[in-house]
Amino acid sequence: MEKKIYLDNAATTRTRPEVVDAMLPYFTEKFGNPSSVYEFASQNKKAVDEARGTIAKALGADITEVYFTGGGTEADNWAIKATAEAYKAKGNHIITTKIEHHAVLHTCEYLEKNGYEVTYLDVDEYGIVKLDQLEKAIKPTTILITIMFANNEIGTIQPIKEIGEIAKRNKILFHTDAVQAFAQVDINVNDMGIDMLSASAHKLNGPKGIGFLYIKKGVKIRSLIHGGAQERQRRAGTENVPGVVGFGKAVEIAMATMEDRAKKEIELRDYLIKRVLAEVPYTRLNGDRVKRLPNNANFSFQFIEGESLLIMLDMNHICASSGSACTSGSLDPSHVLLAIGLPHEIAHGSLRLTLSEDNTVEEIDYTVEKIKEIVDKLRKMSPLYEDFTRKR
Amino acid sequence: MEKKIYLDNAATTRTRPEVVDAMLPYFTEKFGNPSSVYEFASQNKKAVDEARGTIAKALGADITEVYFTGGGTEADNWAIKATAEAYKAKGNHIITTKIEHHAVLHTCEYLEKNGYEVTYLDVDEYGIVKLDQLEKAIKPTTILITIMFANNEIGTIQPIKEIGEIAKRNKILFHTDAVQAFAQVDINVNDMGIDMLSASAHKLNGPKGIGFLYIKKGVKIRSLIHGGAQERQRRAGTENVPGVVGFGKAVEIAMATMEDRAKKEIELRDYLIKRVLAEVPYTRLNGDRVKRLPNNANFSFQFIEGESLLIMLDMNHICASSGSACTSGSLDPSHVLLAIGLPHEIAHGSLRLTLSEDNTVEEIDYTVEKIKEIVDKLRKMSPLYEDFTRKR
Amino acid sequence: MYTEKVMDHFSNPRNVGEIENASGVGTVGNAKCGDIMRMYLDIDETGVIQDVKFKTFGCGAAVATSSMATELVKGKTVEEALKITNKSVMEALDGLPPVKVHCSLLAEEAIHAALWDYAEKNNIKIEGLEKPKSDIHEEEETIEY
Amino acid sequence: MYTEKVMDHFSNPRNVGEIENASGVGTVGNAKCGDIMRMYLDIDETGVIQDVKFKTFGCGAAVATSSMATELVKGKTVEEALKITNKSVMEALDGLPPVKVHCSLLAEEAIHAALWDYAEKNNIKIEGLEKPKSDIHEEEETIEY
Ligand SMILES: Cc1ncc(COP(=O)(O)O)c(C=O)c1O
Ligand SMILES: Cc1ncc(COP(=O)(O)O)c(C=O)c1O
Repeated sequence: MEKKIYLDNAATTRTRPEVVDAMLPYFTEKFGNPSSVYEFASQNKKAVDEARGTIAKALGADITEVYFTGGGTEADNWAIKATAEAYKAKGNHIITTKIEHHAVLHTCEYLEKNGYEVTYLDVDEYGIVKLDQLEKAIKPTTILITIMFANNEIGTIQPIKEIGEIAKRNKILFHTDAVQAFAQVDINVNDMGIDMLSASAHKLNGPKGIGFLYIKKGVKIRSLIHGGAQERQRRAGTENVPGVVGFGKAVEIAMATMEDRAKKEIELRDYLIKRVLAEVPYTRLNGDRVKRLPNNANFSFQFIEGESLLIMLDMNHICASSGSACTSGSLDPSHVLLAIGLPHEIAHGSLRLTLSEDNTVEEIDYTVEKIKEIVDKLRKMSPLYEDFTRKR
Repeated sequence: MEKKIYLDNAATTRTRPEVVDAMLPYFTEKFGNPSSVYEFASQNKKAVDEARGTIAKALGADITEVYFTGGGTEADNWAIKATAEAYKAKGNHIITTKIEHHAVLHTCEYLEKNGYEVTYLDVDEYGIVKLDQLEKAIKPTTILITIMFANNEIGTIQPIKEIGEIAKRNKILFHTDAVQAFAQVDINVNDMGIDMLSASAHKLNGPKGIGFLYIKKGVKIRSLIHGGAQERQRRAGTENVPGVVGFGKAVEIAMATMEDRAKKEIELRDYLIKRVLAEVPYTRLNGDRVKRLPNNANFSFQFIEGESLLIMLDMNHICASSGSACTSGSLDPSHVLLAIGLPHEIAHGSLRLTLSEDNTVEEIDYTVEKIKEIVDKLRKMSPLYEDFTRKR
Repeated sequence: MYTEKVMDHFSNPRNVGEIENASGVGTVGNAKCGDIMRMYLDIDETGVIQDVKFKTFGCGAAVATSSMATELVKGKTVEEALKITNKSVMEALDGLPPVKVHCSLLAEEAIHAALWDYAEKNNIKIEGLEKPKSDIHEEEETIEY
Repeated sequence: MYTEKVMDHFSNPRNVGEIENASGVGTVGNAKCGDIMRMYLDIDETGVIQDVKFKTFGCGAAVATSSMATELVKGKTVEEALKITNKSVMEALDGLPPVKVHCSLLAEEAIHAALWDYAEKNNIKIEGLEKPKSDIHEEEETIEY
């Protein structure tokens, strides 16, 4: 295969070689079960707790507040379902937004089928939650506010601290899906009033299949996965030691490089945005210009359809995404783009490019040229463009 | 550290170097998200489905019937909770046994708190379910029978085919926790009338943090983890590609070597059992002499306590287990040993040795010598032994 | 995901374009579903389809099925063209992924819609052709850039 | 899991054994919980503990606390021995894991039980010593091998 240009870091990231190196001994050498009593295995318990400590530090949390899961989705499911169950006596109302990841949305829909009431908050045209709407949505029966830290499609960062304050003032638990934000932007769970937070290693150059849920001390929440006494009896199942160790290493590196990385990514991202908007007509940038993830650019190209665009980019060895990865193949346009007010035909023509610090200006230049060519080609075959030019 | 003797393969196993080699490219090279449309990622989808095919073949199942999970515990939770939910209209009664792994037992207890009725079947002194009791336990409201394939502590293998027939005759779903049995003994889901089956990679020289649930075509069961459309919309979350690939490789090897391996393990196991029973007085073998996993030996040494024995073995670089790994540290004696009728004091003095094909006769000889020494030492400090000798 | 044939027709679509004063033009699908196909037919006095062009807004499968459909109708009589089903389009492409089957339906409908337009313009009735139901049934509001 | 001190006392327990015609013997704990401690005291006429031995059925912590307890009482007067608490045993061992704290309680109780036996045998009353409640409260049925 020719050299590819990977611009889909919101879907998943390359596991860093240093991370793999850190994991390797735990497969074939230090392979013991951390729950075993013998010395050979107890070193693994130590390794798991070291990773836990690294993650706790990255959040400004205590080491006892971090619980490993099988990924971001499980963490979201856990936070929402188990809170719903634990606080049933208090109420049955949950507040979330229309732009959450499906891990949150479908979990909420599941709860709706089981007697819970869910309010899906609107967002403004930039994808930001309206705080006054949030305040108004709160009822005596509200037991949970779950609002994502940063959106996976358009990169918009929510006013988490303000949401945390509203939650605290109203004595409601606040969970945030930080799968896209953790170790990318500054997070301090205490300063921000976060009671629960989900994250996933493979979004930050760690391995797939490992995530965590931060649960503030004192928050009573049930288990989602019952069984052995692992994770302080809150999440059963033999610990994924290599995964945990890899996660720890990835966080260690991501936190150490966060500032420089963000700076580099923002520069490249802004260059990309500037060129695309200037050189491709009938194009808009989705999401907020400033309150957005350092590596996210999301465009809508009028008159063309996203999948065609993606395949043609792929034929030019450029990896990109339209909606979120796990829903491509579905026929519905992105719920996030609809929520920020895009009409269907324009939502269908969207492209998400999510950078990493490894991308170069040359790659961006090449990508922009290809986008221009392809958009032009697709518009020439588009009946919508034909209608538009006729009307003019 | 000096060379260790690892005799705790029921707790977890060493990941095979070939398995790690198979996984490695999926961390740093082929790291794409299988749900992405571009070629670079779709090769990962293929890799995942190849592993799925290997596993399906090992079960005599169809490739569309295998769903990856974050481990054996998640698979058990999924099978039981989601069946309970899906068949709520039909009934609320579940049948299981007293000797299940906590992943099953605690899930059943959770359901009991939520309006379900659970029958915990007794087992005989060898740990085998009484089929007439099973038949008698069935009610019009019974929706699920969940009985483990082989026990993790005493290694007893259940009459799965007979149980499957009873389930089928009564039109009740049958789930089996095969975490200890999969790829160790012959399994054919169709011949055995199994509707759902759980397994976990790290028990068969695969990586930790990956498992699967087999779900027979046509079995309606809900999701446990909601979100993206992965695993045919039944289990959300970005696929753990390296984990899945490693699982596939581990199964491929385990199936190819099963017969030889079992033969070797049984020989070594029987040698171990024979020596221990002959050379350590007041000792019994727990579990069935014949219907047992090839690699499992479980002894009770009267008058002594298991943890002390384990620590002293550990001081001699022998890794072993008393109850199951994830409950050591708890003060209760093994529920399995109590269920086969052992009194508490004897259940407390149990030792599980689970072999692998890598163990040698020399290791077993050394271990037997050490067991003799340690049991002797501990008995000399035991007030129970003092009482016993005085009484004689 | 796609067969080689689909990829070929997607990357080098045949008969893209418009026909001035076409004998029949049909547009089916809608932006909401993400697929719009427009087919132009040039039909001579003997009822033979002399030329065909298309424009498509849609996924890879939509483009490929449109392209293949134009190849299949070209040179056919109206009656023969009518017999082209979504199955024949799919088969000619060596198959489509299950989620994309609807695209081939759209191609069939696009042919029918263009033929219907031709019949209406010429005030004739084509045996077995019904008024196509699919069409852009709602104009989406446009937004400002 | 265990401190070095615990591991030391576990692997080389001090004062294991029995004392023939001991001044006092106490047995506490029960097999159900997995811990039984028996302590033998040899106390001279002046009330000084001249010798002490123990036997323990139990986990590493149980053995280590028993051993440490014997070291702490040896040479002490009855009154001094009475002041030895589970906390002093734990401290002397540099701590115990939370799930094992109950073992140190057992050690304290074993001393008390042995002293109680001594007091009963000699028909004296030891100020501050209450009849220990813990004991083997049920004989488990034995099974055949
Ligand atoms: C915002 C957000 N939440 C949750 C998830 C789910 O994480 P995972 O796929 O690791 O389970 C993702 C990514 O897929 C995400 O972007
Ligand atoms: C019989 C049995 N079931 C379930 C499990 C749970 O598997 P895991 O720890 O991989 O979640 C185990 C092992 O821990 C087991 O032995």
